[in-house]
Amino acid sequence: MTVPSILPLELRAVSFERDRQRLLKSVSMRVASGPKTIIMGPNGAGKSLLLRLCHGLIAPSEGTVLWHGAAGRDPLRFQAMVMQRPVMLRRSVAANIDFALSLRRIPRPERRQLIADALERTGLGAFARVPARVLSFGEQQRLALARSWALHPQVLFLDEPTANLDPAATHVIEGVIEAMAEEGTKIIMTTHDLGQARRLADEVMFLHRGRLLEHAAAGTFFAGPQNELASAFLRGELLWWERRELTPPRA
Amino acid sequence: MTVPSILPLELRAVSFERDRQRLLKSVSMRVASGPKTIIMGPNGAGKSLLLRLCHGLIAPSEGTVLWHGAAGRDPLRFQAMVMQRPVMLRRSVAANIDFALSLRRIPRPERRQLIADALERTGLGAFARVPARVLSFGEQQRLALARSWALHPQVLFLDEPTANLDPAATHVIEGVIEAMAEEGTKIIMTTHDLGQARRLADEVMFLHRGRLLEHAAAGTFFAGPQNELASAFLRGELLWWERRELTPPRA
Amino acid sequence: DFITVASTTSTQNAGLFDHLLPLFEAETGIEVRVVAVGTGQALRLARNGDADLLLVHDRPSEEAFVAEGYGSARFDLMYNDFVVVGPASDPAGIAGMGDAAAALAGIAAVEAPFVSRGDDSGTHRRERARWAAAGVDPTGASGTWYREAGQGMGATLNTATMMEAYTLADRGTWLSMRGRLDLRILVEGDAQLRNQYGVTLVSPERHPHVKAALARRFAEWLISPGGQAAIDGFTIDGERLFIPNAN
Amino acid sequence: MTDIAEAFAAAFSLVYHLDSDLGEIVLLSLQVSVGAVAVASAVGLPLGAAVALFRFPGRGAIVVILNALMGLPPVVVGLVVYLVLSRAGPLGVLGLLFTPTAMVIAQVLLVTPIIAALARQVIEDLWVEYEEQLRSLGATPRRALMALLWDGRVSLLTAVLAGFGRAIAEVGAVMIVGGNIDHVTRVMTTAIALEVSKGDLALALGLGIVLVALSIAVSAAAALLRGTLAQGRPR
Amino acid sequence: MTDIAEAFAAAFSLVYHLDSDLGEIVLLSLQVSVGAVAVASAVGLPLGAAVALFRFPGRGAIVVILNALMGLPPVVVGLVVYLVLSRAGPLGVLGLLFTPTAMVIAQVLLVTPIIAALARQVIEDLWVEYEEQLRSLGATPRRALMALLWDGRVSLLTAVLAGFGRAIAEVGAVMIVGGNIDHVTRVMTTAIALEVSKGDLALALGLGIVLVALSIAVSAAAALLRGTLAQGRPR
Ligand SMILES: Nc1ncnc2c1ncn2[C@@H]1O[C@H](COP(=O)(O)OP(=O)(O)OP(=O)(O)O)[C@@H](O)[C@H]1O
Ligand SMILES: Nc1ncnc2c1ncn2[C@@H]1O[C@H](COP(=O)(O)OP(=O)(O)OP(=O)(O)O)[C@@H](O)[C@H]1O
Ligand SMILES: [Mg+2]
Ligand SMILES: [Mg+2]
Repeated sequence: MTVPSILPLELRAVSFERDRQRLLKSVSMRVASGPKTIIMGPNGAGKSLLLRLCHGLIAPSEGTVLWHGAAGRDPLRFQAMVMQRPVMLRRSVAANIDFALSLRRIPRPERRQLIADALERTGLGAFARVPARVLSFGEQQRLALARSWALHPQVLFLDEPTANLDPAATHVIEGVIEAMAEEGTKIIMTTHDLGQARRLADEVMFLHRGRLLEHAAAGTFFAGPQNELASAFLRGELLWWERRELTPPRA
Repeated sequence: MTVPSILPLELRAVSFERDRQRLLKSVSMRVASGPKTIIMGPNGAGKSLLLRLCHGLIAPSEGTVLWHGAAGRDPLRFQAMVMQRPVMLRRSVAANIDFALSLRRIPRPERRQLIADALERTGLGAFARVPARVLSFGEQQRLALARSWALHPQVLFLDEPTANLDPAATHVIEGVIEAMAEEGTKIIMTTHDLGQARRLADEVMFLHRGRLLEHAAAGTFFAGPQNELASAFLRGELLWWERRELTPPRA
Repeated sequence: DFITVASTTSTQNAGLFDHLLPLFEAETGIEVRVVAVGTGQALRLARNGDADLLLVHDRPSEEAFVAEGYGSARFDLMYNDFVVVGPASDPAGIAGMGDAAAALAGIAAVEAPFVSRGDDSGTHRRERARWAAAGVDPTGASGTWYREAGQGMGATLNTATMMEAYTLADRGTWLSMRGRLDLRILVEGDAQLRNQYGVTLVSPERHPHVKAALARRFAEWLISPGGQAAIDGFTIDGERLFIPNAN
Repeated sequence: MTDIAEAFAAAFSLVYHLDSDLGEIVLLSLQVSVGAVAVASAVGLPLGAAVALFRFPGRGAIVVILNALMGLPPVVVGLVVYLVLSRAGPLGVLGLLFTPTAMVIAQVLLVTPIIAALARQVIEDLWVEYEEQLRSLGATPRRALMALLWDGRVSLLTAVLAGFGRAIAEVGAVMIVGGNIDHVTRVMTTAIALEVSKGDLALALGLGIVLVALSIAVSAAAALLRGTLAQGRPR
Repeated sequence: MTDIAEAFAAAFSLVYHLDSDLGEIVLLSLQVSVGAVAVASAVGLPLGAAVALFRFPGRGAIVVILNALMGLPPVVVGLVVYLVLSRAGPLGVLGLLFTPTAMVIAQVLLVTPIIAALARQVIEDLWVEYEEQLRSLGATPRRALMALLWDGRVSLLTAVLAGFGRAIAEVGAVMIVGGNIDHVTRVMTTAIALEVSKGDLALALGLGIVLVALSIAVSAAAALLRGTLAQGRPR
């Protein structure tokens, strides 16, 4: 890669508030190029908020988000994100990717090939002319990944990108993610699929109620997290239930 | 249950077309009370379409959907559905459930207790006053289940209800589903989580490219499906990829 | 080539221009564009230099217009008269009276409904003058029996029909509308009700762009024997609307 | 441009000396327009929502006509109401002509299609998202309609404001059916038209400035209401 | 009600005998209103979208004012344009007064706020859904704006139709700046007003019926366009 990387990314004591509620609480972290970072945590922990904050879609209420390698460039231009609920423009599948590419000023002739490649990689080749909004949700999620893939970003944020995918598609998309990582794209991803986390993670961040409780190498983390809540999470225990006794896990 | 059941449900050679494409192709099936029915199949197979068709949200282009026990009653009144992307009304979490209950003419005093119970069961007790649309997607999915649970339907359709849930929540929600089934609610559900299918299914339907290829008892199906594509699916093979050779599964 | 004439609505509504303009245009090839508005607005247009010629019926303000240097000349053109019209029931009993002021006083005495133009038009000014002559100030009763419509003559006549009220109308509009009105003429022939129309040339000294020469040709045509004959020949249902009186 | 300076001076002095005449006219303007918009909303919002929701033969034609009726000419509406309310007309016995009630009736006819057509679009957009969920919950058409009107309340407010804008600015219809009678049916717009025909442009413009200020006040009140309504919507 | 029967007879005979006068008036009405709406859309749609997209101090006030300007009184707009275009005014030398161009200018001023205010609401609703996705893709404000205008095209068409409705039905402004000059600036609405002031209500109503028919034709054309535009939207 000839373009210098915008990484490392650093968050310094970042908090995020809405309606007088602290949804992210003084999160500090640093991620560098290379290892695939997986963010885990229960529903409502703040994973999506954290990704959106890193990606620059929302601004922290306190603290700072730093891209150390940006060197005056707009860091957003070197990132892409697959949202938990991707938004499809009211256009065809191909036009959705074309729009994204045109925003990065990729010349029209080049785009055609990129679009075809991206659709092929995600198994959507047959859908190029279909309006994106009639796709099944699994297909939409794959289209969102195809759109991000075509941009060849330095950093790719993925918010539960395989939540609606069938097992085989999940497998292939994991392959695409691995391949992108090998080509130098930094992966920062959330997932609820523990198996997937084990397969993909090089390092893990564990989030709970807006706090970053652990940030460790994958091996260390899965072997046995330092944090008690994290290990409870790995054991499949309920961390967010209000009154545990009312809803016991089945015997 | 004093009210007679609307089941069994029968589909006779049902097809569904859009834009001159046959998306469901002559599906015939019969499901009775009791066993939990799990529908499986790759992305874009038509699972969501099939559920919406059974539930009466879309009308078949050909064939008929019959509720044999309906006996002149409106079958929709005895069903509920958790959609793949649940729609949250622009109101508070509690008001979302309250609205659903009011539609079933449940008197206001009874509703309060039902709402509290439903929120408790799905771990949303603390969110009653929060606008439903700011919930995390996992929380929204749980709210949709809570809303359906509060209606105590005879038949409950679930479209990948745990796709966005953390492992522990998935576990609890599976418990809620089991409990409902035990109380007499017929469960018809799609999932991409093979483990979940094995845990919950009493009978399995396998859908591929709009065709119902297999409908069997869970034991039989997981032991080894009759249909070749179904067994390929269980082995995690790609069924929908266009040109297999371009995207080989990772070694 | 064209000129713009600012005129009152009464002349246009009566259809006078539809009768005159084709004749003039055939003779001279000059197109005449008529902007028909209230008298006050017509004067205002001319004052701003937005019209080349003024054709209205309020002599004092026309003369003031010339005196202030906005107009270069004014000519008498034609006249008709105002009439007091009202419902057949005639609650004030004014039918056949020859003195408009006395008739108004009679109306005020029984507080019979009266609709006024209320728009400061030539007609309205004449009405006010007759009230003054009658020694009555009806504006104190505005909103009760005295109703200021603030509209054109046609609308005011319609309003009077609906309210079974009296009003002062110019004969041209009355003639062109009477078939649709449930009113009749009760007072006419008062010398004080004469309604004189004049043409005024807008001065090119104030507004150099004004098409003074063309406008003068139209004015001269209007007051020429040919133009006067054309005005004389304009009738509705056989009745003459305007009596030419250029000198 | 001295006229425009004069106009602002006139507007200022009108408001400063706030005479009871101006107050009366302003009040009547508000009464008539707010009344008409209230009635038009009560009819137009459910009507627009119903057209958005229901599929029936001829629906396309109804949408076309609703959209076209946004361009109903005030003078024509005024005339029709005039003919109906006139002595010779079918409702002449009610004696409503040249009363504020007649003005409200005319404006209701003008404004209802605007509110209905805009509401149809808003509700139709929302219905794309809500349809299956509401049907799944077993909402009757009536309940679905109410839920959509409530959930679309913020956008619908803009539709209502568009209707109010038409009503408060409109002169053709109220002139014909109201008659612009001083102290009885004179409103801001008919007063402005009168001053124009008198040639008193500065006073006309001054009244116009007061009228625009009035519209801004109403719109600001709606913004406050919007703030309250928006509770329960994200962001 | 004989008047109304007469009116339909008049409308029918007007159309049946379609004389060149009526044709001329209809054509000019369309030219002026379509021209004005075209300009107003070119300005109002991006303007509304920009207000929807950008957060800046005073934005709330701009929204309030845009909504209020939907109620801009035509007579006042006509006056202001008159004062500017009058020989005594700053642009008097252009000699535009009492021309169709002047009418278009006045209508643009009237219609632009309507289209902008309605477009703001449409785009704002869409922006809630699109904002993060478009920003994530790195859309510049200009590109985001264009994408929103394109994706909101079906709803925006209704906003444009609302503007057209105002333009085609409007009489106050075009009367003042056009002067209702026969064969030059006479349009449907001013012709109707003239017949009303002459007291020929049946002919006025007949013209009104023709005008409404014209609006329906335009609205139907828009519906066809909508059908084409809707391609690529779900359903
Ligand atoms: N705009 C907002 N206003 C108020 N609360 C919010 C807002 N956005 C998010 N929240 C709350 O913040 C919490 C974290 O949300 P977030 O979407 O980041 O969760 P998550 O970790 O991604 O959960 P999931 O696994 O369900 O996707 C949730 O409880 C949610 O209700
Ligand atoms: N309105 C429509 N018009 C055209 N095609 C449609 C429409 N709705 C659905 N489809 C197509 O029908 C197919 C089946 O869709 P469906 O949503 O039922 O898939 P699914 O089995 O639920 O997939 P997933 O696992 O991704 O949720 C998809 O390929 C989709 O593109
Ligand atoms: Mg999330
Ligand atoms: Mg699906």
